[in-house]
Amino acid sequence: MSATAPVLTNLVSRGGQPNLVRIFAKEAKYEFLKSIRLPVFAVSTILLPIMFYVLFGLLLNNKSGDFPITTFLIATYGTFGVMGAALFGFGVGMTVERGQGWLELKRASPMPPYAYFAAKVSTSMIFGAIISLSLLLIGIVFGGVHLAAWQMVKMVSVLVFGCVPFCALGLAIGYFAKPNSAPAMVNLIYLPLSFCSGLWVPVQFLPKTLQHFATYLPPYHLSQLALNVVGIGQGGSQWWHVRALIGATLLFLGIARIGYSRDQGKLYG
Amino acid sequence: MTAHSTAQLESKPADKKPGIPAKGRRNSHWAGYWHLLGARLKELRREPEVVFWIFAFPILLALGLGIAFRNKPADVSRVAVVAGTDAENTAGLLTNGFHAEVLPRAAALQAFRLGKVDLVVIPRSDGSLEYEYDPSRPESVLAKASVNDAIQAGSGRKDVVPTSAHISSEPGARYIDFLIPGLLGMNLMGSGMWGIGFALVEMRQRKLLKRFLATPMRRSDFLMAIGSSRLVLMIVELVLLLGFGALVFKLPVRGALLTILLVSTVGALTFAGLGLLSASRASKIETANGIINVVMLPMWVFSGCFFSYERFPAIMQPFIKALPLTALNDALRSTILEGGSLRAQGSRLLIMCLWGGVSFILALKWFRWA
Amino acid sequence: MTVTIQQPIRRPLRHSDSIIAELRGATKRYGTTCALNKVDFVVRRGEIVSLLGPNGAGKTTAVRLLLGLTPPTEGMVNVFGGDPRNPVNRLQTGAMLQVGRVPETLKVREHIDLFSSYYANPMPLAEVIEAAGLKGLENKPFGELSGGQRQRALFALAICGDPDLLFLDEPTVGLDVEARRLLWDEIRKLVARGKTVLLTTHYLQEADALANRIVVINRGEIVAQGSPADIKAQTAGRKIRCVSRVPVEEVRALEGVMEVKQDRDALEIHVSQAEPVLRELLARDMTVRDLEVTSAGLEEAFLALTQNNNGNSVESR
Amino acid sequence: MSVAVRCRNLKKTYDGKVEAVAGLDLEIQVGECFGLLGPNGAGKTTTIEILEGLLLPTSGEVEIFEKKWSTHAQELRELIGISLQETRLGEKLSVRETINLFASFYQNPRQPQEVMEDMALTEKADAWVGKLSGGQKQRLAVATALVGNPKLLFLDEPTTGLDPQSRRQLWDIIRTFQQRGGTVLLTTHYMDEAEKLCDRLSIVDHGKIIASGTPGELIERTCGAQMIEFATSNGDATISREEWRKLPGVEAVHQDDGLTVLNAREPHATIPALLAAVEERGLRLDHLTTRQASLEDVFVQLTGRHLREE
Repeated sequence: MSATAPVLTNLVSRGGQPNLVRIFAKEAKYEFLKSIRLPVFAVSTILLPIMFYVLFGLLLNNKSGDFPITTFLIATYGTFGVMGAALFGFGVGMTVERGQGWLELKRASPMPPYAYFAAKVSTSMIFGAIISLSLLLIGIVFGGVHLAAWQMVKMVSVLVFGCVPFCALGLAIGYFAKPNSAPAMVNLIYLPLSFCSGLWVPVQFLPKTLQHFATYLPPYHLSQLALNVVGIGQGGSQWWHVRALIGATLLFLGIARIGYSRDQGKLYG
Repeated sequence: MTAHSTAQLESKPADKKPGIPAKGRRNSHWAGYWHLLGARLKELRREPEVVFWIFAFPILLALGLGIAFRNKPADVSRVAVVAGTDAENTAGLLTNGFHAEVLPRAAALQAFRLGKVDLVVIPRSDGSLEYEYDPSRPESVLAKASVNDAIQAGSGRKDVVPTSAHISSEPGARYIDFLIPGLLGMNLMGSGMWGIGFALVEMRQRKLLKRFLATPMRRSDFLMAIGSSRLVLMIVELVLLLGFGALVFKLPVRGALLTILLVSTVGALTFAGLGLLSASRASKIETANGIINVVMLPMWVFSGCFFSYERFPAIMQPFIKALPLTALNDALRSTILEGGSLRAQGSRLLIMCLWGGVSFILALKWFRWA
Repeated sequence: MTVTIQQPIRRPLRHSDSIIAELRGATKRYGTTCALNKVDFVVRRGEIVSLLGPNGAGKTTAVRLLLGLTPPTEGMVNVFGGDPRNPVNRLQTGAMLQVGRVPETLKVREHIDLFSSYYANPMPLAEVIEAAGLKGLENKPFGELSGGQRQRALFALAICGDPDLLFLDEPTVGLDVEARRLLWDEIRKLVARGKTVLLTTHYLQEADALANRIVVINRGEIVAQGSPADIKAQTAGRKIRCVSRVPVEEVRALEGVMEVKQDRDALEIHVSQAEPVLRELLARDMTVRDLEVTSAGLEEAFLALTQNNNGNSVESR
Repeated sequence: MSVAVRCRNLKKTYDGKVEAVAGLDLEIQVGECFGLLGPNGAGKTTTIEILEGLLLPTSGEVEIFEKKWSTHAQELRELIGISLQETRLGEKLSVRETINLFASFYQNPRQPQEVMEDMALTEKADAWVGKLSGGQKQRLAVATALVGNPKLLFLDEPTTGLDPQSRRQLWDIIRTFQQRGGTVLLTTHYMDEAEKLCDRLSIVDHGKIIASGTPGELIERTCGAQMIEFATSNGDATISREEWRKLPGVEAVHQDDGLTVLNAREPHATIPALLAAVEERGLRLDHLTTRQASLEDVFVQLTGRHLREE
């Protein structure tokens, strides 16, 4: 700012700073409430993976061989659910709020911008936790899943923190999609990605080439990380999966960044 | 487009009849229908997302998967031989067309459980071999048979009937041939459900339906225009995907074009009906989105777009076969790949018509304009 | 009969010289369109400044600059001595913007609670509810509010942090007469407590009723600013309204007549000076009735200042 | 003169509970511009939608040009043009295409070109609706109402959110339509607009008409001719509303933003008395204005100053 400006810093007198922790907490709390009260969101993100698990893991499990299918599916449907929560929360939720001017109003308030994103990420994490814990519970009670306590903790943490790359992907979609086309766009990315990464049908049952293709997809790596916790992954090294996920996150953030600048240049009424 | 030019024709001053003010024009009976159809098609054409997801995306998907699966080498069966007395010997017989490794017993069984190997060969101390395989996995069954052949032949078995084999990669039997009709079916479902369900709910949310209702527009014209716009789009989808498949992947189109067109039309109308039903009451696009997902997702998974639904357990088969997308996919594969006749598709067409008809009737009953 | 002893009272400015927000030589271009061109503009403590202009004149851009939502292409933006793009410098501002859709599942009280948390010293919830006229609606989800209620809820979000500077973008659109007047009262109360308000509106009566100072923007430039009386004075002339038998053409030909409009059975005559025209009119038609002479209102002034903006005004006769 | 709109004892109850319209009578003559005013939630939009044939009344009779919706719906739709609150037309169609589309629904529409000229939309004929400004969109909404060559126009808050230029253009359009013999039913929250445009109007509150007449009549009847606004200071001793009410010629008193407002039929009698009263109490008069009462004053007086919750 130019030094000649009549700077009135003394006007900033009342009170100090708002409590950052409180802002984050409230933002997260209301973001969560907002999502959970939207039946469509809650149903499609929480119930869908659970429904799939019950269907494929419990009811239609023909118990062939001694492949630990019920344990396996906790990891893959967990990944599926976490991914859905993140993609819909960011990709659809943010697009709608952005397109209609709500995000603009928030940006005009003194809200620290990161609070908004942090709240959305933590909401995705909470949904991830709810999904993976429900799957575990159902698996243990009805599916004969036996896991050590540390394995459960580790698997849930992997899934909960694994939402980050998908939040980044959702963010990228959020800056490019229009409010009305966002749901369609998210679905068309979400569903093929889940399928090709072996979240519905175990990846080793997919055609060979698709198995190879899967290694380029982030959901594959997250599901493998979760599977490795119980020792039934495909055997790639932990680091390889983690690096792949970090790489994907950075790539999506880069795309989001381009979308953000593009968005800034647009004329508003 | 045809509708476009008709619409323009309509807007020319019509012949003057007595009693009609010279300024005004007189609209023909079908003017409303043609204009609605023209408007709908223009809106679709001007929506880049629609163009991408309906036309470009399936082609990209076909291209990606098609290239990925083209010219794939004959499957190499992965076999684990449990370490033991005869292990090295046995593995030595499995060099041609197999990937065999010698593993300790526990590791071998673990690898088998995880699907890393298709078959475990356990040499017994008495010189015989034990195969550990999973009858529910086709590649496992295949591995057992071919490993057995290789070992028997390697150990000096003489075949009573001399045979020779050659690998078939003829058009018509490859994955891409299976895939393209599946993509077409999936696309017809997706664009029907989204293109109609979503569009109607959006119009309702914008209060545009209410605005139309306050004009002398006939409701049947409106619904017919929406339906016909689907058919126009369907023809474009059909020509694009089949043309693409035929040109790039030499997809054999063995059935009569008219039969294929008829099957697609029934499919498109079925999903138009389901789309209309999904949109009959929802007033917010979020709700419509949820409903459409709930309807589409099971079919996405079960109806055999990407892989055969035969892989699902037998108890599920009746349920899967009753789904409209299964019927559409089967009918499309049968007509396109096998040249099946329209009559042969009777039961499948019946399933689709039932779904479409029932949902259309329910939709008309429940539909809310305002 | 019109007796006027004094201009309507307006609160005296307290710190008349303390500028709390300003644009200096601010230019904003979006691609090739220039939305604002070298605009200088200040808001002083305790003022209600009204930003007027036709659609697309650059009002929204000016507000977006001051809110830090977008950087200027050239020039400087200063709010409370800092760049508003830094959220810390917005701790004392509140904004009410045009929002197409709001997160519908959160309740009114929850939205207010959330926005209050952004500020260091927010107002108590009960006070916010009271001030925005939302009593009884605290537990309603946003999605179930009517248009007017939603507008009031957005106002609540703007004031809940007890900010010193308030941006109100068309705050009374869609409000009925009562709700509008209630909101005006609240705005006046805020200013009485030393707050500053920047208001944009299309409803000129609102600017006239509230503002100390009016800034008229047209095509990205400031074309006039001053008190409402100053602005009105910029368009010379008065308006005569009467029912008369004199034909419109004849009236139009009278000396000093600028424009004549037939408004149903009455004539609306814009003149530079009222007396000579009146005398002439009465001489030609003794039956003139429902006679009314007024000075040009803010609306006339505004229209004159921003003339030819749309370029396709419709002739009435 | 014949009757364009007539309704008797109109009632509409939602979900058997909320009574949006509670026995409403209207009669609009052909050629009139009729205003329906009232606070938000008073039942205006419900009434209009019933008259437009979009909603069924719970009870009561509606006749448009002496025909009923139940028997002559198609015919009546040819005769009316409407602009709803907040309709968002398809954004990817051009202005011309949108008007053409609406024209195609009617048997004898007007020439779209001519309507566009009337609405000053010719320049924007090929622009997509999504790219129009608020005023242009609103004019397009009215254009779609006019293109069917209607005899009766329903406009529900047509000028909300418009800038003054666009507002005036719309007023001119409405007047032109009226001059050609059309009938208009209008709702608005802007009282200056109602005063300017409407030949007659009704004020609705709680689903009932609480006053009707020409703007002049209503002002005269409710507020008297003049409003005297004043403010006093130095007042330990304040004067209560009741005492002001006792001044000669005062019909009503209310307070607004520190100002006291008197409705007076004879200001020449009231003002001297007012000055005397102020002097007597040792108050100082800070401000005094007299002005003609406006429709807004009428409205405030009749509908009170409380907010209602829908």
